[in-house]
Amino acid sequence: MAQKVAMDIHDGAYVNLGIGMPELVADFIPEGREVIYHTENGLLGMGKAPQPGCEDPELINAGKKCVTAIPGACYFHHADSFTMIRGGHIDVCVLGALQISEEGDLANWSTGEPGAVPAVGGAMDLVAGVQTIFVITQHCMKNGQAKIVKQCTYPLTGKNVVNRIYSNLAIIDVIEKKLFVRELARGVTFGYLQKNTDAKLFKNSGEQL
Amino acid sequence: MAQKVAMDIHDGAYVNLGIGMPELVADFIPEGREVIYHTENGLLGMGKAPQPGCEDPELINAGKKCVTAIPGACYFHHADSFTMIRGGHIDVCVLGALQISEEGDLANWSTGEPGAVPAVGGAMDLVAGVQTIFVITQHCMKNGQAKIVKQCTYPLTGKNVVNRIYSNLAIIDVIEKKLFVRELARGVTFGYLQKNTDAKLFKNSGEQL
Amino acid sequence: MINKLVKSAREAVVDIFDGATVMISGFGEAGSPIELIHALIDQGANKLTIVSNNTGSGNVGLAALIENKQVKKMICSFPRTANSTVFPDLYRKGEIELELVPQGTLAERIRAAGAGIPAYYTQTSVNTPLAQNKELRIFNKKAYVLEYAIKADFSLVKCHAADRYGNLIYNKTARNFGPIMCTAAKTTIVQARKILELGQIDPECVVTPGIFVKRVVEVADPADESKLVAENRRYPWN
Amino acid sequence: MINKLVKSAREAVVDIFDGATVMISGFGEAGSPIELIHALIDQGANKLTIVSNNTGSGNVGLAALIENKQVKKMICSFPRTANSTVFPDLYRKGEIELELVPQGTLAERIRAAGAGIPAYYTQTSVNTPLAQNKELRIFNKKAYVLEYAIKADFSLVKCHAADRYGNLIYNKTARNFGPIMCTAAKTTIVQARKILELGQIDPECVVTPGIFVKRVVEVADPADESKLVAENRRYPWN
Repeated sequence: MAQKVAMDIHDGAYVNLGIGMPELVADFIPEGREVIYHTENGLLGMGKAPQPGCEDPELINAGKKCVTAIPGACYFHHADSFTMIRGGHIDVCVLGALQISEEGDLANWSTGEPGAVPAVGGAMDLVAGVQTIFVITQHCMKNGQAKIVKQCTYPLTGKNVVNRIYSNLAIIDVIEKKLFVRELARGVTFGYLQKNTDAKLFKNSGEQL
Repeated sequence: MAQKVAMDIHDGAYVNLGIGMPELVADFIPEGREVIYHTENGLLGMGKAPQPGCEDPELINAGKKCVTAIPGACYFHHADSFTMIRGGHIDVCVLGALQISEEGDLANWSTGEPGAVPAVGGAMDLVAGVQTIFVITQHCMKNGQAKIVKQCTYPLTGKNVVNRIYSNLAIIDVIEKKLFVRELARGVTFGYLQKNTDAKLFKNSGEQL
Repeated sequence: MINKLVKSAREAVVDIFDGATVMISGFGEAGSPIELIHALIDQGANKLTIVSNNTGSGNVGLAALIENKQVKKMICSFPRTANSTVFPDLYRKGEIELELVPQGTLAERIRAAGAGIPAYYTQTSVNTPLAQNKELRIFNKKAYVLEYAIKADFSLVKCHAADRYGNLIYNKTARNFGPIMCTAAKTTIVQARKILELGQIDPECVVTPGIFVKRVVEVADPADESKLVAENRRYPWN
Repeated sequence: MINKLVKSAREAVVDIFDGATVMISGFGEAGSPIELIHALIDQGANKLTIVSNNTGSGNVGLAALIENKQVKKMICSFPRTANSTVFPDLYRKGEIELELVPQGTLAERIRAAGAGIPAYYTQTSVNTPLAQNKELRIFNKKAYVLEYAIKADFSLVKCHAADRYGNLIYNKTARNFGPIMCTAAKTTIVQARKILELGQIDPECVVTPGIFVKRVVEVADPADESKLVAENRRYPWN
């Protein structure tokens, strides 16, 4: 999945990668493409993980892991960092998901359980401000329940914000509040995909599955 | 007048001096006081005029004159500069005036004449944001007309913004929308002062002149 | 003469009062002014409202301040991290309040306070539970929420180096909330690894102009929070 | 590969279209991208809305652009200076529009556009003629006016040095409106005295991160506007 996302990130893109699976995308960017990574805690030009022993606790990413900075990087404060996000200057953000609705609504910050401590971080700013939102996710929950649904039941991160979903079963575009299957994973049929999806899916031809 | 203003600027103050007469204040700061000058075009820690031949057209003040920077100075962009002003971080601003009303309204940016090209610069931001506004002015216009009036007839820069007026005749405080005479210039009587002032003046005792 | 240097962290935080709103810089441990926080624990002010991106980890720094029951309310974007148990436990017991704010909105509300802007509009959080009770307004056919400035009585900030005017530079991503928090408090208190002479910081590279800073204390060798957490240390020191 | 460097000022401004909104950095001549402005004169786009603090002086740079009748409207805080006659003359004849904006409001409206903020409130201009027709609102018993973001199609900016990513540093008070204008335009075009290798600009001292910049052209020895004015030069060159 991370590799599929990486193929769709153009040369020269400014990219913010969410915590977890999205971070893997950086490892798959095709050679010859120069992509600049933004981390919302104040670094543009984030590089690879540091060599063991070279970690600097004051050089971290949004997931609070130690990182490095590439030549041509720069540091800035939080208001300037979210100027980049809110102002529409970041080209692509890759995020995880709890649920995605057929209209491109995203829920990824809270299961809304009573007793849970809510934590939102920068997710709402990212989906509101970044031009293209890619979601990378397992197609279903561990218990087999669909993540791609008619309407999100978890609290929303943003409405009509997702542009493309990369799951283990398919790549799905959200276009004008409808889900179009762009690519099926090897061995996956349209029927199987729809069976594992609560929302209506369309073929790229516009035909409903 | 500039000297009187200078005496009232405390050690450690952050000060913005308007173009013209206010600029002279810097020459009279008593020894031992360290005052930091802000110029809204992006310098905190403005120093004296440069030696002839050492002018840098990229190091200027708000009046577009060449200046210098002291050790401990810093440069910043316009939004950060007006954060200092609008955010209430500058202690004192010294400005010129066309008219001041008895309630402390200031008019200093336009005579409102038809055909005049209006220009406001940073004056409205300064009077809205700086904590203490000192006005330094001739008490009357060249034709003898009063500048300190019941109500300004020129377009306002700000309402209820002036804290103290330094004129060639007196120093006058604006307190709770009334004018209290703090100090008379040598040889000036209360009677003479009131005669040259259209607004009501009060003695510091509260007695009306 | 302007001299914002004070001798000790204790002296720097002496006037923080009960019920004050205090901003604390840092994103996780990076940029967290741990020695100033510990001085605030010793000082004892309580019923504080703390504005900080996280809630600390382990039982040191911000987590220790919370554990010491000095905090009435947290305003933050992410109140739990790998090693944070103090805030989550108190929160579940209903013993501490939480105002959850999206990270960029938190930053901009702080910046607005410093810049004399009482309120502004943003798309962030529209159509989410965090926009409940917020005023909506349409600009150019898009919906935005009104967000208000967050002002503080005090800011506690960690930086890399400072001079006696209070000019500051930071280290890498430890910069984060420091510069904007410096602008948003009546009294900004800074801990710096190094004190430099006036002019030693390049005037083109000053990040926080001294006008935003009231007091600076040198802490040459600040504690490494993650090490303390790994060693199960707690403050006051166990 | 990312390479924002272009060969000439001519190439840099080639796509500026009739009717575009163009921001031009500078406070007086300090920071004014005179070579880019001259390239825009050669290019010929007209009916432009120009956002700039002043209106230029003499008959070069911004004043020459106005004199060449390419500007429909100026948005600025101070449209006249010691040596400006071009704008005042056209304005008195009713041949050019003016939106007069207080300087700090101009800066903040530009910054707001770059930061995705459609509107914000400020005390500046309340109770003055410049608040006429502006929406008023009371916060905490004080009156504020609503101010809207100013976006641009293009920004023309002068800086001191740049690298191929578009990271910029400036020189002294020539910084002024440059950094915020870089953030507020769809296409930001920069002239730099020097082009540096990646990494030669200290990452702690970058003023404009490259993300805000589209094109950079080297102008090693930019013209000194006040000298040109003193010599009565005009552009196109007399």
